[in-house]
Amino acid sequence: MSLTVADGRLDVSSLRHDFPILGRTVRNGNPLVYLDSGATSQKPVQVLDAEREFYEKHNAAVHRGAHLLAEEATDAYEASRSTIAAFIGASADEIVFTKNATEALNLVAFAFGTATALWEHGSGPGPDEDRFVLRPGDEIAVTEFEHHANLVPWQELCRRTGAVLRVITITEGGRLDSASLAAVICERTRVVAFTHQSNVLGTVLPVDQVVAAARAVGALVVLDACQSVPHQKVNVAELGVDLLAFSGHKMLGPTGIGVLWGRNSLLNSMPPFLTGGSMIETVWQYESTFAMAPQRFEAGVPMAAQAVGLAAACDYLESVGLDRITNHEQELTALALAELGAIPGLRVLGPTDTDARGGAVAFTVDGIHPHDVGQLLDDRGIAVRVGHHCAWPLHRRLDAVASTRASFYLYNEASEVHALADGVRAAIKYFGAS
Amino acid sequence: MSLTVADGRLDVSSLRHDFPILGRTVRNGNPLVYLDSGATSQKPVQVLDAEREFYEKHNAAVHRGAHLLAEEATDAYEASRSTIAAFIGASADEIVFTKNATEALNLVAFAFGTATALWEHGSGPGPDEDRFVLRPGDEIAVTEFEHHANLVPWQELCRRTGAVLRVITITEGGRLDSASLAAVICERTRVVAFTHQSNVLGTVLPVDQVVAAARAVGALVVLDACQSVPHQKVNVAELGVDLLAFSGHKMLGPTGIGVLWGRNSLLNSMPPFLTGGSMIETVWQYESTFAMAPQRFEAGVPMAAQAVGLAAACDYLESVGLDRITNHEQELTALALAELGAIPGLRVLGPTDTDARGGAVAFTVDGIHPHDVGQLLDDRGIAVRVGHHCAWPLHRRLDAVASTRASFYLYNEASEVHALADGVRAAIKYFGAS
Amino acid sequence: MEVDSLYQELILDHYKRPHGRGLREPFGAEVHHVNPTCGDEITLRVDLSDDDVVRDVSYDGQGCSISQASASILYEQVVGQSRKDAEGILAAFLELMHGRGQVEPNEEILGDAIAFAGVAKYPARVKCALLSWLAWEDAVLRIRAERNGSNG
Amino acid sequence: MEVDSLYQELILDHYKRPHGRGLREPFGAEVHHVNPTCGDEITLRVDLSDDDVVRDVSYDGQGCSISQASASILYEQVVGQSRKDAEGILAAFLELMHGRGQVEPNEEILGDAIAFAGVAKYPARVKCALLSWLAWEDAVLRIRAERNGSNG
Ligand SMILES: Cc1ncc(COP(=O)(O)O)c(C=O)c1O
Ligand SMILES: Cc1ncc(COP(=O)(O)O)c(C=O)c1O
Ligand code: FES
Ligand code: FES
Repeated sequence: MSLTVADGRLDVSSLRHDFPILGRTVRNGNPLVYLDSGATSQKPVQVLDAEREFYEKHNAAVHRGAHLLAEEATDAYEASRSTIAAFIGASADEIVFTKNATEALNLVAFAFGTATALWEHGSGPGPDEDRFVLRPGDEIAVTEFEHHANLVPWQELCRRTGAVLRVITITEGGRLDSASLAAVICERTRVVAFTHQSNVLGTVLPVDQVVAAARAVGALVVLDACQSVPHQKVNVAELGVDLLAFSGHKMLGPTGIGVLWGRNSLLNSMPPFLTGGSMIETVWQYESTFAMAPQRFEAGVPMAAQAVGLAAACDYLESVGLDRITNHEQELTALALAELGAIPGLRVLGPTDTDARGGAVAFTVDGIHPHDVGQLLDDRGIAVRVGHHCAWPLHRRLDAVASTRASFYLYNEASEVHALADGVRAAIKYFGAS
Repeated sequence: MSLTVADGRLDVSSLRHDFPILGRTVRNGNPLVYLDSGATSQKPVQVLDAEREFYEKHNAAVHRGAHLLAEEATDAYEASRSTIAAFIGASADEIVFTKNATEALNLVAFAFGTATALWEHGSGPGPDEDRFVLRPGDEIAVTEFEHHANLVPWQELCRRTGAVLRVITITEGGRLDSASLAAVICERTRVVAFTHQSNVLGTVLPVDQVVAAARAVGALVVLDACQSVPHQKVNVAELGVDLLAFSGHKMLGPTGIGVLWGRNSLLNSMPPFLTGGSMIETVWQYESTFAMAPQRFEAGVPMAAQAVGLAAACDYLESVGLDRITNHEQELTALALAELGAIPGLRVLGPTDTDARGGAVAFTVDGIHPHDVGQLLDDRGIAVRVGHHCAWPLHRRLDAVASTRASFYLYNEASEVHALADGVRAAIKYFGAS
Repeated sequence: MEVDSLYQELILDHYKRPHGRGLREPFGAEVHHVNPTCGDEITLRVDLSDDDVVRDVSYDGQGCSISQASASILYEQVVGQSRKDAEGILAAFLELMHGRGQVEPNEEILGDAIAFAGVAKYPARVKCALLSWLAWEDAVLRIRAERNGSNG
Repeated sequence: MEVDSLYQELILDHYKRPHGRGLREPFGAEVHHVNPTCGDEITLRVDLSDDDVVRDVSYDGQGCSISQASASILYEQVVGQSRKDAEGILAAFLELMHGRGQVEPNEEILGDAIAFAGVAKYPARVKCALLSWLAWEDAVLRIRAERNGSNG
């Protein structure tokens, strides 16, 4: 594959051929302009082929059979784990497959819930698990940026255990408020769960700052990396967080697979979540013991084909080059910020420069509801997301009921940003606003 | 498709062409004889094509967008739900998609865990959820047949809540023991969780008898239908159970999808399990309210492509005809019971006739470990499962550490049963046993 | 543009100049409904006379053009009607909205609400059109439940 | 048959006539290991002299031909060796087993255990071959931990 042009930049028009859906026309025969990769990405044929080859040649229940197909399927599944691990600078035994990032984050919240329930009922937990027991007065900290997937599980955990939820606020400019960070994190803080990159504002959070604050009080650090892993080189060894979650479908992979990363020793100190086949060590009629991580967290027949597809997605991203992708997205983002920012009555939410900022550009337009803006764009074949993007409290904080969001990926082109800006101007005209 | 021959029976040799993997050769150039469908089934091209078409034409995040692709993806996902619902005689709002049956069963166990924790912490649950609160002395009943997926979640629930696990035993012949059923189910029983068809013995359990006993004491009935839905016509309206779980990958569908069925009103009375995007009604910074079922249980971007694939699998099974499949499997099972039963030193576990018995035939051979039997079969291209098949307590009950299991599906042929029996005889000769 | 079938002239008019907007007294019940996918909300009051005539529907809230116009047309169509007739309009409106563009709208029953026929072809907007109507249904149910409660 | 590379003559011999089987006294530690995928178990005792010589390895349990033969060969190879040398054999055996058939076995170190070279090509059987060896490693660790504990 040669996916770059002479000056080392992405050869977008070539790589677009790998994505059959991008050749589609949509409403009114318009070519598809897909600016909704923040919700889910499109898939290259390489990923679809890898999945299909698994099904047509090697399909069997992994970790459950001794025949040749079962061996091959298990090998394919575990090799995928290694590939995905390497993609984020981890080792294979630190990678747990889940159905999406949401399950991965819930897994962590439930580890606390389970350890606490076992403690309350005197039926455990083991000494290792003590770290996950929440006692009266214990606190959990999140930020105002959070996607519902990294907020509601903690709200619910608090309801189930009596722990207290604390919220680190953001500044007017859409950055993490350091003063609030300092004020919220305290000796009672047991977990700090936050997003690496806001799926609404694009803001990249200062991970080291949060990690330092959490470390100082011995709190566990959980990072929602859904919007970072697909778009920039993420290396878990450098980040310094304890646990990290992301989804396959946002990074060219199939639907139905997500990842939880954690150091193996930490994962092994967590009580199991879903229980059943393949995650056990011994099962007796009335009690069981459990396998080591990652198997401990992978109950039942897993999404093997999807793991193979996600590994193919990692290979694809590597072959294109993560740095190139990041640069390319930055260019598009800068262009979008400039073009959209120049439209009267349009307000970009969050940072308006590309400093520590990814390629999600959410905005509101005076006098026109985001959904109506999105509808007019859709009519021109431009797919954006409208609504609160699963970050409702953040929108309230920004005094916006909802917003229109464009988000970029490796296959987007500058012409698509122009089309977006044209569409927004046309919408303003259509509704006779401003 | 014409998948039957003149006398209304399956045209197996034709339909095998739909399964590319069955054309494969394995060890020593032997054609694959796949007798491990009890672990996971193979996939017809119709299923693979449906998934691929979704990705290549309609892929978008479902229930999250307003653009055309998002509409199409949502339509495809919800149409799949309707197809799968109809397949088991249910309506669409009774179908929750999970990653596998194991998650579906855990979802139910966690509904009890969560309701109980909320009750203990005075933070709910609502009046509807009271049915799911476990109080001291409450009991949960399972049977000795259970797969770990329908046993360990209940063991763990008991550890977390203090509820007591009770076990309904089986008879020497591998049937449910009615006397034990009567003895175990009592006023304290809150849940009866049992398997429709044993994945080891093939035994089909008397659902109405268990339902009657459970109804008499007001216990909730949870059916593990993993081994029935793929192989016989299952109609939830006729079964009379409250909740039912099965997996897509065992019924020609993709990996990474399972189903929980429950009446909509019952599902709505259960507290949520995984929380996050798309399962909410309103989200505030410190608390949230939740959507109605099935959305309430589908947090995060779902396995949309897999739902489309599973619907295609249902269509395929319908087009072949469930009754024909059941009959075909019964013929193979009868043949296997006869051929294997005639081998000296071979002991078939469970019922030895095809009465209320599906197509899983597990056996032991005197003096040869099941894994060694399986290895010799594998060497001839015959894929069977060896071990405890995630039913370890059942194996202990049968005084077998492990067993070798052959399991049949629509694409298996009588010649493959002969090959199996030949292979077992050869293994006996190889190891010089008996 | 295809989208013109969605944004009928009449819808845009009602959106820009909504009828009956604002919360008024008296009322039998007030409800608050939210559209979870976009976050839009409506507060809606219904005043039902003792002989079951819809005397007033007053509302406030935020939302897209479709939801705002829909509330305005709801007001137009049901105020002054008997509850029975208003429920007939609701039923016809629901059928139209869930018809995916396949249902022939009945202008006699629906009046101006037939302008929403095009919305049915945009599944993501159906919820917008229904927000106020379902709030109205809920409010009426509550009034009747309360009456039955105090009767029984 | 391909499978003959797995079931070497020597393995079948040890399987049919295991050496050193049965639990014996004295012993420094007894461990119980289980193979979760098949349910097979081994109970294994190690007797380590004060000057770190493996005086005895005794065991009991159930399992497949590979696991039984492997325990028998473990007994043959390590009894009478210094702990250090025995650990060297274990290391070489682990390397061989995890080598997927790509590692050249060192007969000088492994002795009869090289018969297991073919097992490495059957990933599902590697656990069988390792069951007794990992039990042995665990038992030795426990003995040493106990000694250190009573020393310190
Ligand atoms: C009877 C039974 N229950 C539950 C399961 C678990 O299904 P899954 O592994 O797809 O979650 C299986 C299959 O593994 C089964 O056979
Ligand atoms: C920041 C962030 N966190 C979490 C999620 C949840 O991911 P998923 O829906 O794949 O579970 C998303 C995407 O929806 C996201 O953007
Ligand atoms: S977008 Fe919220 S009601 Fe229309
Ligand atoms: S099959 Fe159990 S140890 Fe080999």
